[in-house]
Amino acid sequence: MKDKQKNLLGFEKPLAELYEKLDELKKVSSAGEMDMSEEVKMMEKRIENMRRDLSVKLSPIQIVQIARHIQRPTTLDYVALLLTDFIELHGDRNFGDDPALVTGIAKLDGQSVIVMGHQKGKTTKENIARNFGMANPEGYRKALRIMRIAERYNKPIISFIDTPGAYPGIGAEERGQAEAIAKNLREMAELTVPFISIVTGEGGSGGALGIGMGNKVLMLEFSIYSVISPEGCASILFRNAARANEAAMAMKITAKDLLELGVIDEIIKEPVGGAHNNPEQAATYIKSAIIKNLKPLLALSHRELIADRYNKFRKMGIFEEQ
Amino acid sequence: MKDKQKNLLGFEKPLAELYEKLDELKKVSSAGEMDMSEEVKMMEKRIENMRRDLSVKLSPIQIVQIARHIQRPTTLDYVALLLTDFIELHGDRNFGDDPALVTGIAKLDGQSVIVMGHQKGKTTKENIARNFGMANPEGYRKALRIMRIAERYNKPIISFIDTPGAYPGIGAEERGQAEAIAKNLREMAELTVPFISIVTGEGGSGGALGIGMGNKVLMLEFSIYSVISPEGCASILFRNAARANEAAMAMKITAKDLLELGVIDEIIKEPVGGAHNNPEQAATYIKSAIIKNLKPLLALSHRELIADRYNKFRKMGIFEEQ
Amino acid sequence: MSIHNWFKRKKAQQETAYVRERLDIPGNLWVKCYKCNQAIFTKDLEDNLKVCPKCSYHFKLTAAERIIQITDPNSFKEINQKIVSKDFLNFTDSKSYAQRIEKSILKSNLYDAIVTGLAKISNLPVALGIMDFSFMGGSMGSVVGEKIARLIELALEKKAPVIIFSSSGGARMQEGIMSLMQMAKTSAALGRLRENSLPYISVMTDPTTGGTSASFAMLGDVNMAEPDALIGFAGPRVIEQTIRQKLPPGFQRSEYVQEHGMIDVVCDRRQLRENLSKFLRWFDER
Amino acid sequence: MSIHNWFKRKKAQQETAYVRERLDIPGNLWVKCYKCNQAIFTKDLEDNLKVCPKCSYHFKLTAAERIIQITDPNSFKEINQKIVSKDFLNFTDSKSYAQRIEKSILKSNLYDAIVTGLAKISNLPVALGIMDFSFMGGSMGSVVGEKIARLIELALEKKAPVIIFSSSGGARMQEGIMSLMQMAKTSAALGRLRENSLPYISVMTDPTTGGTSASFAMLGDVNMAEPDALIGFAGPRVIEQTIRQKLPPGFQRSEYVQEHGMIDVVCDRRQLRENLSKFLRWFDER
Ligand SMILES: [Zn+2]
Ligand SMILES: [Zn+2]
Repeated sequence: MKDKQKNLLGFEKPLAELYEKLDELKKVSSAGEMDMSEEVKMMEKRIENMRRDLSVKLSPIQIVQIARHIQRPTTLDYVALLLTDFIELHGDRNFGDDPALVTGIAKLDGQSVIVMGHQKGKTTKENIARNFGMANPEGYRKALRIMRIAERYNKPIISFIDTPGAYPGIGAEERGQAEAIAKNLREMAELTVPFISIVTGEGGSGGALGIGMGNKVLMLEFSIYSVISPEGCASILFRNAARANEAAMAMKITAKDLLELGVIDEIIKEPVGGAHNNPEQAATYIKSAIIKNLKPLLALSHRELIADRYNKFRKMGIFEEQ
Repeated sequence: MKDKQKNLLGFEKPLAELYEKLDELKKVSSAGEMDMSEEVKMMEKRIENMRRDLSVKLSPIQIVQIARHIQRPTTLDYVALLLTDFIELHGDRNFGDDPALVTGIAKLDGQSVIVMGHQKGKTTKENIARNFGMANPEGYRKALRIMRIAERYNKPIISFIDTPGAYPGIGAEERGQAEAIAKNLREMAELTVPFISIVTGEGGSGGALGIGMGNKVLMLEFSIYSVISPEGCASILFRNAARANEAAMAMKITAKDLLELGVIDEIIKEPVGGAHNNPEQAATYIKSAIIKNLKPLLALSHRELIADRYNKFRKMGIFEEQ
Repeated sequence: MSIHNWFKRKKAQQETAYVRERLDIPGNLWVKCYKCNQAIFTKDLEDNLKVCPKCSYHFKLTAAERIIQITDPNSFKEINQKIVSKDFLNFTDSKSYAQRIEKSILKSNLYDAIVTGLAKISNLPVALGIMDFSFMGGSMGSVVGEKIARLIELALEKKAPVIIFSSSGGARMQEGIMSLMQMAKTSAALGRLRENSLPYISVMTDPTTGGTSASFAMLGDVNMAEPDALIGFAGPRVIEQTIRQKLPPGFQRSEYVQEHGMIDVVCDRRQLRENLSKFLRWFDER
Repeated sequence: MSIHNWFKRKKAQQETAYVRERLDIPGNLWVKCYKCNQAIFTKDLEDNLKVCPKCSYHFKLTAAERIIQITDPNSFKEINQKIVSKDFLNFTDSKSYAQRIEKSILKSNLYDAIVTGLAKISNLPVALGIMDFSFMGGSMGSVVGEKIARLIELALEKKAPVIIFSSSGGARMQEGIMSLMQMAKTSAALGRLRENSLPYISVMTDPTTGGTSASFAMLGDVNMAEPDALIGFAGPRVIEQTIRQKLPPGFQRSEYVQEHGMIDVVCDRRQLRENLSKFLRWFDER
């Protein structure tokens, strides 16, 4: 509870008071002065209700804050919670091993799968080690190498997307960030195996899409997916990064918006207040969603899988034609 | 002539005197004092005869010297002399462009081909720029990328081999010199197009083999092909690099030896004294050899080409079995 | 004026963008080179394919100019000309996207940031796409993505090689996520082309960055670039802000990118047609 | 003594190399760790899979020891045991190659630097190759190449995954160019395996360098390595001589090589069997 209280976002401040009261009630109760268990329960209910109320009317920029929450479960959290027999595979066999993008083999309910995802940290130190989840070209090339293993051995692929974007650094440019992402897009389109992508936090532009061309693309309720960060968009188009709220609204970056646009296939529910309030619960929801979506794909032939993915992305675009 | 004279190898010193006399005869002749054209012709004949005599009884280490001759024609020399419509293709689409290994498209008598080869320099400056023909991993990866273009568009591949070896540097190790060569070996074995490799100078170990798994492997008369340099072998096995002569003899590294061992398919004749004495002539010999060897390969199916190459290398090895 | 009305009025003007012959350079008789600052007689510049005769600076070309420079005379037949962008997000910054589209169409004499069609180069057929930076900075939205995908699908049908000239700052933000999806769409189409062993030559011109470089522009069997073009994923300003240090000289320029392994041929515009012909012949003949 | 005579005498001794149970460590009751210099009770070291209980230094294993550690009891069936090297170049340095071969066979209780066979790990069938550094430094000549090629061809026939433990200084110079050709031969065989979607796990142990690393050892679907093993193409001394500067700390060691992208899993010997089982199950099951 302490953790949740500490990590309240700005707009969640009304909760702070309730949490404080809850603490008091618990203290009294545990001191044995009187039985407050009913009151504790009621207060917990009130907190949950307020959280629910807050969730319902979240603005896009508030959802951005949840999507970026420092305690938000990461790829390796979900791997541990919803998969078994995981072994991480390292390296692109070219240049390096990118800690910002993890890959490996695992089992999902007995099914051998390939899993990959951007990896953020939960502390500054971890985040520095993970480059804040911003992959370098070697991360995308590792992912491609591992996707080809999946293909060679006919195993489905699951990708978790959670990145502010591909890293914009000198080395990244020199080693071909654009080339690495572009090649992944082309190769993902041609994969002969079922592929499910899940945006779990920040779906940051090409860096997200670089492992995101699933036959099904799912999104957690409070995640975002965008061609540019709201701040970036605001600073370019509105010449003022502080107008990120407007940009977030204008660009349609929430799961709900993207489902309406037909860019994603399904929204995965989150626990009240966001996945970080109950990672286990969130993992359960994700696992069910994967299993449900994977099943029909497993029945498709290699050709059908490629055609399915091609048609999915081929359709995307809105324009007028005379 | 001056050049040839300047670049005489140690064992060619007897030629120096003849060249001097030739120069004198020419001087007298051109001064118009008397007509020495007959004498000039005779002297040229003597020189050629002596060169021929020297060639016949060359020791392995003398052949090593010719193979490494600073004036020996390089890959780009042969490209210019025996191919047309060459466009160099750069880069491995990963990390860099290796000037020590050049690749490109070209035409051979109207046939579209892919060409590649190690590239040495003819001056110290050029050699530094070309890293003395010692490729880094990105060189081998560029070669692989280009071989795949050949395969995609069904064009034959010609590789020119002339390297002391793959570069043994820190960066080369870090970027996976071993991996790059190993992957090339595996992928060359699976190529669906005709592939001819020609050792034109130094065939230095894995660095040579890394682009050398042709359906046919040819060698210029005074080139060498070896698992380790004679100096390296001597310093390890004889603990004395100066005993390179012995090592060169013991390891069987000349074209003649390798033909006997069944490791190469054909020896390409060189002009008297070595290819550097007449690069145009050498190129003509090479061109004929390529055309002759390519013809039957062009009639083979993809499967047959793979099988042909597999069987060729599968057979290599000498052992006893009970 | 709605797009539909605009179409009607437009019809009266001229059918295709590529008939324009005038080079699009400000000034009349003389122009000042952006790089060497010298004055050049406009006629000389045009005769020199809009390459500065003094310092070889490559001025940007319109799609129409490029078509004239590269294709066999009168061989270019435009396809899918009248696909027009739509402001489906009702996106407004200082202006609405709808207004921007209309203004760009009128100003550029184009329908969007790419012109596609079939043409011949040295008598060999090609499916040709040419981006035009003058239309909203060559940004890629649904129309650019759709036209590229259709071009590639037509090439598959006709068994023609594909050449795309890119000149683009990246994705078109006013279309939000949909602009990102064009990266997937165009790359997937190129995947299909590749599976069918049809050649693709990408020619990157100044600038080729963002979502354009991170999709179709980098995926050539052969990647070509004009000299000194800005080519990269992130823009130089974004990188400087991120790493808080100066960028090395030549960073993200064609020659630098070539040294780092991403570009096969950096090619002066004056040799471009010849080199494209050589490549096409190489692919085409046995 | 000719190889043939030797075979006869050998026959009287024992049929297979892998029946040896004693770990091959000098000294009797106590051994000194090469790394931490501490004295270890031999029994403790053996119980700990020849990993120093104090500093986790991994002592080299013989092929026989590795087989016992990795495979299901009595599951290993050796194949192609009696292929023996031949001094076909009449190669003589301080000794003739013929003498070296004979001496190595007698000393190592092996026929050459690799043992190959079929086995089970966690009840799953594998085609297994295990190099032994004690035979001429694990160098690869015709016999090593041939046995690996045959192992892979058998795996193709049996549809079994392949696991090869490498421990080798590289090519066997005494066989000249023929040792180089083994790189081509083994890699080609792995190409065929891959085309048929049969898994290959490479386990690199100390040392894996030269022609061995530049062929089959680097080509795993999964590349594993024991901790702190020397893994590289050129030997550290050659590199130092070439570049005339000191090598960075940890250079060419498993962990360093992993950071540079070439190794999937650096695995302590005590977890090796379990991880191999996990991989085999993952490949084997749907
Ligand atoms: Zn100028
Ligand atoms: Zn120890």
